[in-house]
Amino acid sequence: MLDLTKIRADFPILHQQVHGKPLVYLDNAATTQKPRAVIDALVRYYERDNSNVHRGLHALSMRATDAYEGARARVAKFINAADPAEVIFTRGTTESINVVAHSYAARLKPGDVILTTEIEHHSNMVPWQQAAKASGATIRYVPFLGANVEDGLDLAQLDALLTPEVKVFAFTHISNTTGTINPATAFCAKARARGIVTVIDAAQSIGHETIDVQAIGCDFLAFSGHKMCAPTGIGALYGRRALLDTLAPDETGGGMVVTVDYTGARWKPAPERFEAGTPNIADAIGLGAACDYLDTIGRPAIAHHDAALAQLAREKLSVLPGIRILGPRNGEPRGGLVSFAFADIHAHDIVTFADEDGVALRGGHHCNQPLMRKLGLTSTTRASFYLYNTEQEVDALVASMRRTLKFFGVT
Amino acid sequence: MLDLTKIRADFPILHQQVHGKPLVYLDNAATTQKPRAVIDALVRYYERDNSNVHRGLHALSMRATDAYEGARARVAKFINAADPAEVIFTRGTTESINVVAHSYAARLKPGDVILTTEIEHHSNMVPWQQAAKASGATIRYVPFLGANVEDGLDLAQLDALLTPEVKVFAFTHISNTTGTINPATAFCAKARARGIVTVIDAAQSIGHETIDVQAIGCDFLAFSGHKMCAPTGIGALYGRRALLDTLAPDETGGGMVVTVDYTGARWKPAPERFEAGTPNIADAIGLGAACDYLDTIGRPAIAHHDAALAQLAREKLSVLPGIRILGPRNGEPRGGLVSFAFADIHAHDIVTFADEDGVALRGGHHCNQPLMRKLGLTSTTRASFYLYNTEQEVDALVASMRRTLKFFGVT
Amino acid sequence: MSADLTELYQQVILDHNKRPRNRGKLPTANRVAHGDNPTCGDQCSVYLRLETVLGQPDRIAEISFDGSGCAISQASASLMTTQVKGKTAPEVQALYKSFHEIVTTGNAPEEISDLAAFAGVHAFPARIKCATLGWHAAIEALKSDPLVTPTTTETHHD
Amino acid sequence: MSADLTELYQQVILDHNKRPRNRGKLPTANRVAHGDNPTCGDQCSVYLRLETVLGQPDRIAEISFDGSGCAISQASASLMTTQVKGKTAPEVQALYKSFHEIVTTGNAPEEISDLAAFAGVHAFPARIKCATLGWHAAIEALKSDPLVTPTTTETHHD
Ligand SMILES: Cc1ncc(COP(=O)(O)O)c(C=O)c1O
Ligand SMILES: Cc1ncc(COP(=O)(O)O)c(C=O)c1O
Repeated sequence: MLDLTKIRADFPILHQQVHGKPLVYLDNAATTQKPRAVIDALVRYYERDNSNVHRGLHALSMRATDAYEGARARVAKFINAADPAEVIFTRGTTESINVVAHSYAARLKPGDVILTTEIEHHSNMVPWQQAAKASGATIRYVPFLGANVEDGLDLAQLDALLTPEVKVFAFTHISNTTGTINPATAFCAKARARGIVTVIDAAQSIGHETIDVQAIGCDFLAFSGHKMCAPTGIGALYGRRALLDTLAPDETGGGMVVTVDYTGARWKPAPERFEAGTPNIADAIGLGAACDYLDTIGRPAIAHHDAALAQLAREKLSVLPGIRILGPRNGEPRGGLVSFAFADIHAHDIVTFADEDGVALRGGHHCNQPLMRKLGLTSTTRASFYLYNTEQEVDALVASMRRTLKFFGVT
Repeated sequence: MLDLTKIRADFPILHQQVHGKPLVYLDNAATTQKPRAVIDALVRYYERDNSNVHRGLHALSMRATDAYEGARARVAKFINAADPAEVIFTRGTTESINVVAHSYAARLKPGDVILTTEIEHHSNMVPWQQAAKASGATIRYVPFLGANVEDGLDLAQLDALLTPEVKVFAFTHISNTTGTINPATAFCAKARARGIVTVIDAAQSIGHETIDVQAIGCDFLAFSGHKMCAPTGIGALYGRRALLDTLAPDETGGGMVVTVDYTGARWKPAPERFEAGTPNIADAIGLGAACDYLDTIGRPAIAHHDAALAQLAREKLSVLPGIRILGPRNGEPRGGLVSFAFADIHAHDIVTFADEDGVALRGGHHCNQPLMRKLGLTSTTRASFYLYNTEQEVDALVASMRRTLKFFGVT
Repeated sequence: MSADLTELYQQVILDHNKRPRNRGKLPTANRVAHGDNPTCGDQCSVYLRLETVLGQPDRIAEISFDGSGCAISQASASLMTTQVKGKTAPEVQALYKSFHEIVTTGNAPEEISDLAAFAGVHAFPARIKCATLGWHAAIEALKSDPLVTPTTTETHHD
Repeated sequence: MSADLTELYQQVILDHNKRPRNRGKLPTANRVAHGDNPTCGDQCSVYLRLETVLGQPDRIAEISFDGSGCAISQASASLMTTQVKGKTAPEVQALYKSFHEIVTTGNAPEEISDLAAFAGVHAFPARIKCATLGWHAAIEALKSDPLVTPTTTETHHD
């Protein structure tokens, strides 16, 4: 059980009113709020240690380097990577996936297949479409089951789709649109048995549940700090060491080269090879502080809390007239979010009315246009929960929905 | 004239001791320190407005979007871009240059020439080498004049090198290794007359002097926030609108697409086209605050101050036994830094001794290995100045050099 | 409900949202354009039959719209069709200019009282794109060749 | 001058830096390796003549180094050459292990007092790479084929 009073006190932003109502922040799948400890880590860095890293021998530079590399080790521990060098700092999930996709674009050939799924975020779909285009490879999608994705991906199809031509299998851990949880460990086992490289989009799982890359058995894992209490502008790509050192870097420049002359350059090994230029030092340190914060609270408890609130919301929303709820059924495992649509009221009107009640929701296609189209929807409303949300906030959500339905004459 | 007492009070980090001596921070070409106003902008954002941008309709999201797009407009004004859409937020100079170089890699052909110079930072050299490799184009370098680069680039050669095959001319505004100032406006005029695209590496000028992209007449300009009082992890690529909308995006994913289906996607126009995924919202806002800060102090005064300190340092250092100083001669225009080498003492020993005196310097190849090699050096020591540095700090630098020379028996 | 919200969701808007005018494909159309709002996935297609006088495009003889979106975008497209029918392209442009003024400033000139219902949008800047989606599509349709071409109305400065 | 700094720049180090032993190319070398420290541009080449006994590599008969770098790296390479001469590859490895221990912890076992001059490095973690550059090159050279191949000693965990 989480101590919500204590946790809420850690987040300065929560204690404000919006349109005269207490803020009920239920847009956590888009980005999470930041605890005091993370904000303080940034301030401390800029007030005491700020300096460029790696190439410096003076006191500040050594402190900054230690803090930056310490953050890398901290993130490695957070996901149980075997080696800190397997953690590459990026701007976030999207950049992490682009780094892998660009590298594979350079080595895939016509005839090769990139496998992904129909429920991916644009950030784990468009980069692979581009990689396919650049290399001549083909892209295939694992379809989903059930009109509202109730049954997740079609696992029978998955087996049939994992043919010898498949070189990369990229899939989301938890869908940001449906809350569907993919069995990542099982997927990776299937792929590994066939020598297929796995890339997991962990944007929606990293902040909630314990992620152990060695137990999952993935080759790459991408995530964003801003979805796990860390600052914006920082995230990571985990890659297995043996693979990382074979990949060509995406960006080049200072800091990632061993030697340069006027004709060419030689790359350092990972992680430097993938971190051209001055890195986002302060926010990497902030990400380390976020790992500390989440592990102090305890990720199993957070995962349980977030999923329980989503369950509760799903249950309470499901009785509203004309509602269509995506993803797992009442009582079935789901990520900490619930996404729904009303027949006659558009998500944007819902979100605008909810905002008037202080309730922050997201409405739209959630960067998942193809899925929306397949579901016959243009948009949904999404409520997503995090460690500081309460059952009362679920009630505020439902009450706001009722008020809006009433205004639009839906009963 | 800058009010140094007031300015120094704005920078919390300066008021500390290192090894029992007051910190004398002269590593500003690597990264600059942050004023209270910038740190506060970050804290305020995370404590009040933090939310994801663009796709949200609730109060926090609208505030975050306004602040983020406001920062873009502020940066556009800072460099006098014609349109905020010409400012793309990146991690920094290195990423900005990679974005342009990757785009041109896709359109250059064998026979085309990329022209750059012998004094570039690795970040404005290796990406172009890679673009040449990928496209089959050739890379050429404008050579420098004088054994210590005293006379800057060989302008006669430049004219000869600007042949019809040249498609891109990428050059640094101010060298981070020699302090050489390139006549950017004249270079751009020459290139424009021949229909050549210009890319300026403004990493070392952006924080010091007034940059007006329209007056300079460049097509692209790259810079880092962390070298101009802003947070780490943010920078920008300026691009002329007419060119930007013809360039292919480097990274793809959420936020930069108009429509996506399972077969492909269509891109938004600039700037979104080049900003896949959740951007570095907080640090972009921090960059806006840094623009405000620098413009409140006044860039002409800052440029004058930094160059004057570098002049003074050059003058006082030049009498030390066995010293070799790179770049412009005593009294000639130079950027706010001075880089030097002693015959018998390696830069790393110098920097380690200076650190004992509280003086933070940089020693090494300054991401400019080919230039070092051509100069017959492996490394230099660099002192670089900014608006909070004082004449007394120049004296502390010189005194520290004298102590080190004495220790090593050089007299 | 706050005054801003009541002002945004006026009766006339709710009415057009519930009972949209001129909705559906126009079989006789000789111009069409399609608009997307990528921020929210809203879509709007506008179909026109443009009269020709002496071989030159003249007035909008018939118009319809189709698509999906929020109450604001649907009502705006519906109301737009009633307002532009019978007008020439320059007249539609002029009317859009006034409409844009209304949704961005909240001030409606007296002579175009029908569109004044959208004055409440100005307090919700993120919704301006919703209110202008149908208009953008109509203007694109007027500019389009008699051949059907898809287009986007995503612009970055309104 | 602080105690740490005096400890780092000991007399023996300054002496080796000023008057390096076994410096220059070795004309009789049958093994060579080259090390870079990309962080600072330091370079060190090590040349060996490795004796062969019954067709197997045996002891280092001759050794020299060449390159440029800070006092720590130059003195360390110089001292290294004097210490490894006459030793077999496993003996050099063992000695390097002790040396690495000394520069990372500051504790020197009594029996290798000559290398103890580098104990002061441990207070300057950023300089450990300087102190080990020559050693890395020597170990690479021992592992190398009789054919000359360039290499790098940049490793990320020392
Ligand atoms: C001239 C020059 N160009 C490019 C860079 C690279 O900037 P960043 O490391 O912020 O990407 C630097 C700074 O290191 C520089 O001085
Ligand atoms: C499942 C999923 N993948 C990828 C992303 C992209 O993350 P970011 O925008 O931080 O790069 C998101 C979040 O928007 C997401 O929910």
